[in-house]
Amino acid sequence: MTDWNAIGDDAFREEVRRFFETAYPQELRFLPRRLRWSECKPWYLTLARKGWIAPAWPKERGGMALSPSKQIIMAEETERAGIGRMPDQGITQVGPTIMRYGTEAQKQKYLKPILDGEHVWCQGYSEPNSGSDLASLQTSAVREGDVYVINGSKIWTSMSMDATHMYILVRTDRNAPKKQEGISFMLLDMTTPGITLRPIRNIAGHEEFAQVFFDNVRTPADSLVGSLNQGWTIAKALLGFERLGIGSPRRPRYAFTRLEKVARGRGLLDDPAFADRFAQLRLDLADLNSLYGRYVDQVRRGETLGPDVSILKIWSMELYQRIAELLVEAADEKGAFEGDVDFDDEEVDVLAPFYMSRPGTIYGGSNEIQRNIVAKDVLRLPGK
Amino acid sequence: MTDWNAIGDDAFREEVRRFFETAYPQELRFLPRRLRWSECKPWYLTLARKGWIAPAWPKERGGMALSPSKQIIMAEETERAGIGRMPDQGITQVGPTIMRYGTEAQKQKYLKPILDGEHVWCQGYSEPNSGSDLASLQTSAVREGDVYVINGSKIWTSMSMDATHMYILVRTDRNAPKKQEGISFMLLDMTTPGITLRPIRNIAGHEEFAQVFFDNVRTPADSLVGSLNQGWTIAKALLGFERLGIGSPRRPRYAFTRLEKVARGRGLLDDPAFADRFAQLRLDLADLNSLYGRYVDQVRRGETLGPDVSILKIWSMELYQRIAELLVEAADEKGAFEGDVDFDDEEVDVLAPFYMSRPGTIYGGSNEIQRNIVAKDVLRLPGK
Amino acid sequence: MADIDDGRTDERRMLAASVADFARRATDMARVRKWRGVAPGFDRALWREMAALGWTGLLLPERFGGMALGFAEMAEVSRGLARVLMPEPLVACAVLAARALGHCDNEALGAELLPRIAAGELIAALAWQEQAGDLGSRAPVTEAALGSGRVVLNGAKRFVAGAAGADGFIVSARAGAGVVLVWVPAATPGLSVRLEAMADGRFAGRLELADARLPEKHILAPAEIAQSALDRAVSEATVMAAAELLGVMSRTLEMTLDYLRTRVQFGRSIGSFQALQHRAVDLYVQEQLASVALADAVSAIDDRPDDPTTAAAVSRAKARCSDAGSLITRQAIQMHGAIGFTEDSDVGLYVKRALTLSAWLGNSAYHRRRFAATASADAQ
Amino acid sequence: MADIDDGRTDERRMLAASVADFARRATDMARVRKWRGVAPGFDRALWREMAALGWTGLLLPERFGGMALGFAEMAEVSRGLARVLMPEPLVACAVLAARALGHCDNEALGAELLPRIAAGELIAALAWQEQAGDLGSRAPVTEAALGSGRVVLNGAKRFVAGAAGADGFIVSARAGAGVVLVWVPAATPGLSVRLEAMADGRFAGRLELADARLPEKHILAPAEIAQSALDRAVSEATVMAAAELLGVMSRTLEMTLDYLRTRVQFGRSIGSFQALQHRAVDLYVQEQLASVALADAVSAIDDRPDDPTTAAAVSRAKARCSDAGSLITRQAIQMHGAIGFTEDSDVGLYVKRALTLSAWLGNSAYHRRRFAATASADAQ
Repeated sequence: MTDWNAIGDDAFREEVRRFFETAYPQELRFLPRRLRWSECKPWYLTLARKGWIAPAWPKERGGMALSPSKQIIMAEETERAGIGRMPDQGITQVGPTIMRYGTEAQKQKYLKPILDGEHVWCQGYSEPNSGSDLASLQTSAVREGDVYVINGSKIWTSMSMDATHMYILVRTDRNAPKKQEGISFMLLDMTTPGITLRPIRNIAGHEEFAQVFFDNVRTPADSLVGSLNQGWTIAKALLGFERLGIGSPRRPRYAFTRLEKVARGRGLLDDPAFADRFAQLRLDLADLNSLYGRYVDQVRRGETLGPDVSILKIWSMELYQRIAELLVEAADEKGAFEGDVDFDDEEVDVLAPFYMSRPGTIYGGSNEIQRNIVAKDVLRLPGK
Repeated sequence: MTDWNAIGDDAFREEVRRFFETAYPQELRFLPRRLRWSECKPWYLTLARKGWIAPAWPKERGGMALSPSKQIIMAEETERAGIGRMPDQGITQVGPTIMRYGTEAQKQKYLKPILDGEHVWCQGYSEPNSGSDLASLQTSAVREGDVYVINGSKIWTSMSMDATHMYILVRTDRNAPKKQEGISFMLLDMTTPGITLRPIRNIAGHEEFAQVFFDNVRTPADSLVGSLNQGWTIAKALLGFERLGIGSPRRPRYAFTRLEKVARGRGLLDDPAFADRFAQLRLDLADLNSLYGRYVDQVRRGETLGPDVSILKIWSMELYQRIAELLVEAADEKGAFEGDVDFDDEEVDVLAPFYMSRPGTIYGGSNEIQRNIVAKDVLRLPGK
Repeated sequence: MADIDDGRTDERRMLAASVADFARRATDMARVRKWRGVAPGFDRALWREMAALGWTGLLLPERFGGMALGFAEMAEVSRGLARVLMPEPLVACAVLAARALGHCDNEALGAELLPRIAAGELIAALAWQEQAGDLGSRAPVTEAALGSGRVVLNGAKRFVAGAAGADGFIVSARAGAGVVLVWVPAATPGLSVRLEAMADGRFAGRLELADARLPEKHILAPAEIAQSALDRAVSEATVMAAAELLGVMSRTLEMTLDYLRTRVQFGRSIGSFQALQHRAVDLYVQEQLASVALADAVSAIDDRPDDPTTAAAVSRAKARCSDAGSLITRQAIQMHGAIGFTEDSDVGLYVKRALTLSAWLGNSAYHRRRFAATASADAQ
Repeated sequence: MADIDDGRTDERRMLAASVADFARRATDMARVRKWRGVAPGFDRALWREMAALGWTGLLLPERFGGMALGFAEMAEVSRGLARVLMPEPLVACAVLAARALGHCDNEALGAELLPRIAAGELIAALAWQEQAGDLGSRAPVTEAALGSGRVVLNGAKRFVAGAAGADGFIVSARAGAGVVLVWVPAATPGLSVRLEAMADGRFAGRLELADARLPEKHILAPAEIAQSALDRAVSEATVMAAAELLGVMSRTLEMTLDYLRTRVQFGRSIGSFQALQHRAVDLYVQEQLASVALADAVSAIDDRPDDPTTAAAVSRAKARCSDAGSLITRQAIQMHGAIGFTEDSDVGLYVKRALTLSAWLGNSAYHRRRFAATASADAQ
């Protein structure tokens, strides 16, 4: 088993880059949407066979045990090669959670199938009546003998149509003094009877989400991860890294390259009024890169991300929208055209970034919630 | 006595314009600051002698009894001629209040001296600890025999150095169930013993305000206007018209003419990037003109202004600031120069609009308060 | 939420009420969704109902079966129908095309076509644009060869609004040094029409003209008249597109305010959160500015169409309405949260309509430039 | 409010702490106010104290009595002193002028002047700008006539920072097709200096040179060297001005947050109002962006001064710091309410310092243009 950490950073980067360039399919590079499991499964298995599917996992669990700085290199090269985002919640969310909070039996049962691409995980957090106010969730799990019986509904579960399993927050104590205290974290097989899915199309017409209904879903008592009613603590620990992921410059940068294409195609860079606004966005993007780099450095040094990482999500996702909006404007009449549009031999889907930049300010804690967090936990402004 | 309303609008406008053009001193036109009483008293008396000092007052009180539409004509011509704002609170605020709520004795005592320029009034509303939250004011008036004894302090009283009298809100009942209910409206002679003034310089270095201290100031019981503890109602009635005044395009337009001068002097109108931002401000200003016109039409038709007039203040004063900020930018290095700056033979005080546009979003109810009002009383958004 | 009292006449208020009444009766979001992406994108039967109410001929002279009303009235109809996203292409046909026809000097052809437009029997579309971002009338690449009693057209036109259901097109073409307008029935050999899908589910027409031959009497107007007819019709339709944007943004703001009042999170309605309240106020400010800017533009084209200040007023209205419409609809998604991002939510339909209307007949950047070029110092 | 952990070295943190300590001991707002509008605008005795700490020679080689440190360290000093609005013209003299001198090739004059700068005995100022908005070094109107062992200067210079207390000026002038830099002691006959008052109470120098004669050995550098010395010194001082802006905005944000926490209205501290909270967060975001942009620019001029990407990094930092500094100080007035609008409030002093620093060495519009011109596609 190779000790990847023993290799120098540059040599490691070189090897990763070469592999990504040759092994990843050209037609799946730089897509503006998330990949379906059927599209990306071959690549998932390629990585798994190479032993590269879980960079952060320890070796004894089948991971690469990469140092933080080498994990960043892999992430950077993944972006650079335009590799689409796979259903990676098993690797990034569930696996680490089970390793930290799970029983030995859970580790045996769940970790290997994640590496092998047999289990695909989705997240069951949001509910129709608890969007921003996640802790108010109502989906309940009641113990009956050796099972929990789950009733309720989850919504906005991305890619749930492809998932075999769901990690889910459920209410296990309605009488807890604080609503955060009555929540548990469970693991659920999506084939359990009583689970139904209603796909939800997004504004761009893609089936991105589903609402998932639970009607007396009986799941074994060992579905519980950690202690009963400890679920909120587990969920919170996962959030910082999620925000770093959402705050990556990847999506704004991709929208910017489209903007640049359209601007060139239409000769707008010679228009100083346009060029001035274009320059401001380029500058905003460069600053985002630097801000992201600062947080990545923190991870690289092995430090924990504080609540201030929320500003990365705020800036990144609002910049994404601003770029997408100038793109629409730059296209003039073609800014209202659906699908790929021709600009001087470049095909650009003008509206895709406009649509796809919308949820970034809503999900993962809306930007309003992020501002509340920063005001309270970073700026120490009073609650009342 | 001329019946001004009998004259046609155009003829009236013609007469007003001619008079303003000949009678108002050239050197006092279009000044970026408020006039001191010593500067504008001659003009005040000129208007008074002509019988034009109180356009809205009834004839029997020495006013012109102008129809709303003719009042607007006078205001428009005042702006057009660049006539400075005089200490007009006696005419616009105190006089109408006394006519509506005062006793016959108060009318006899106070109205004529306003017309004659003998009494100059200032407003005593804000206090050091009640800025946005006006109703929390603490300056108290306690009845002792036939006088009220006033203790406390008022601040941000504009032009109080020139004032002979102050209309003041005081707390007369500390035990009222709502803080708005224990407030009274009084009239005060500024020469009463126990009143001291501390002038306050503003950010531009001008003595615009003062803090006024009241140390056992004994004022006759007939200083009270209206009923005891009815002061809040009286004060509220004065607010709508004040907001229309603050929301007038006059100040943003004046800042814009300076911006245009500097832009021409520096050849910036040939720079499309600058021209684009300049065009946006011009467009914003044109829309402000139209919005103002809509409210003026309402007044012209004799209707009362609703809480939505707050949006005029919001837009006007924030536009004023945006224009002032582009002016600073347009001047490059000269944007940091104090006082008149030379631009290709045009002298422009670049920083005056920057400084003078600051308080417009703070006084008369800060723009934050205006947004609260619109959210609640116009958009009917819930309080909690 | 009450509009500022804007001093509209009672007649206009009554017209607005009858438009609202018709909209409620004749359409709903299910019908809007049904026609999305399906040619022609609207309902010919309903079009005739609208004609019967006088709206397709609202601006036409009485001798052609019209109502001879002005843009103040047309704005009420456009705005009211836009509030419910009525898919019928009223502005494209009854304003842009009908006005272009009406401004031409071919009395015979006008007398033949305009009464049929007023009656709802004929749907015409104006085909003059060739390049994105260029609304000029002066130098089309499309060519008209004249001679032997006929005119032969060669070239291409793009972004033709209402093309999907059009029975014929008014086509601009270069003839020598000037520009002519020619009436081209949809079935003319040599004319082909492709439809390009737009965000709002409607279509932009892409016309190819390959030796399309028309009799000489199909020439609607020669050089100077053609050009000014085009410019004026485009200007008028631009103001009506702004009116549609106002309808779209007002309805979206209402929906959003309703949602803010009713959606509960953290134990209180989200409309009680100050950050959202203040943002809602800023949207309201923009809507009111759009409303006054539109009112100015409407009086300009009604009362002083030839005045040099009219172009500035038109551009000011389209710039403001495009910006405000885009902002309000985008913020509506944000304030509705995840639900606003779903295909099922009506919010998305309003967002997409605003996208199309903003881009049509010049977006805000285009009109800001045009405003700067046409506004004189006193027009401030 | 804690800064994001930015991975600074312990040495830099210690330097920052000692700067803060000196600032606390050596100055306060009363002293800042005292020097406003009063030439020279600062205290020569305190200047020598700063020299004794090594700051006036921080960037100079050890052989000239300097500390031979880099811009990472100079940024700590500039930022720390800017936090308390220290009036001494450190960046103008110890960066802009000293670096211009240092980049020149007149070793003899350098060896004479630079040790005196390091020792705090000599204050020099760079006089190269002639027009507002033009920071170029290429084509000054000021002329240098060379011959007979001397150089004669004629022309005018503006916006000379630190001119009020300067013992001499480094003046750029056209000599034939090139540019020379000449050392002009303040007492040189033919040189007159007028002071123009700036918002922050400091002065911009306006120099007139009428047949000012200097010995030939006062020529600091000929053509190519002079131009690159100028460009580089200006670039370095620009980054240090950005560092000063960061100090100004950070302190202003702290003051504002303190005020929000303590000022009570409507029975609660105003910092509990969500609209103000969210605005404060947006200011914090801008401050953090300024901080990372500055860090990039500092490493660029420290580690790769000749790299083509350095110019873009410099302009990015100055553009962001100018914009963020202006926004944060303006919003500080608004959030402080009426009190922030008084002359007595310290907020105004910070606003005015931000005004001056933003306008100095290119405002944000200037640097946005320059960034666009110099940023390559991969520099994103």
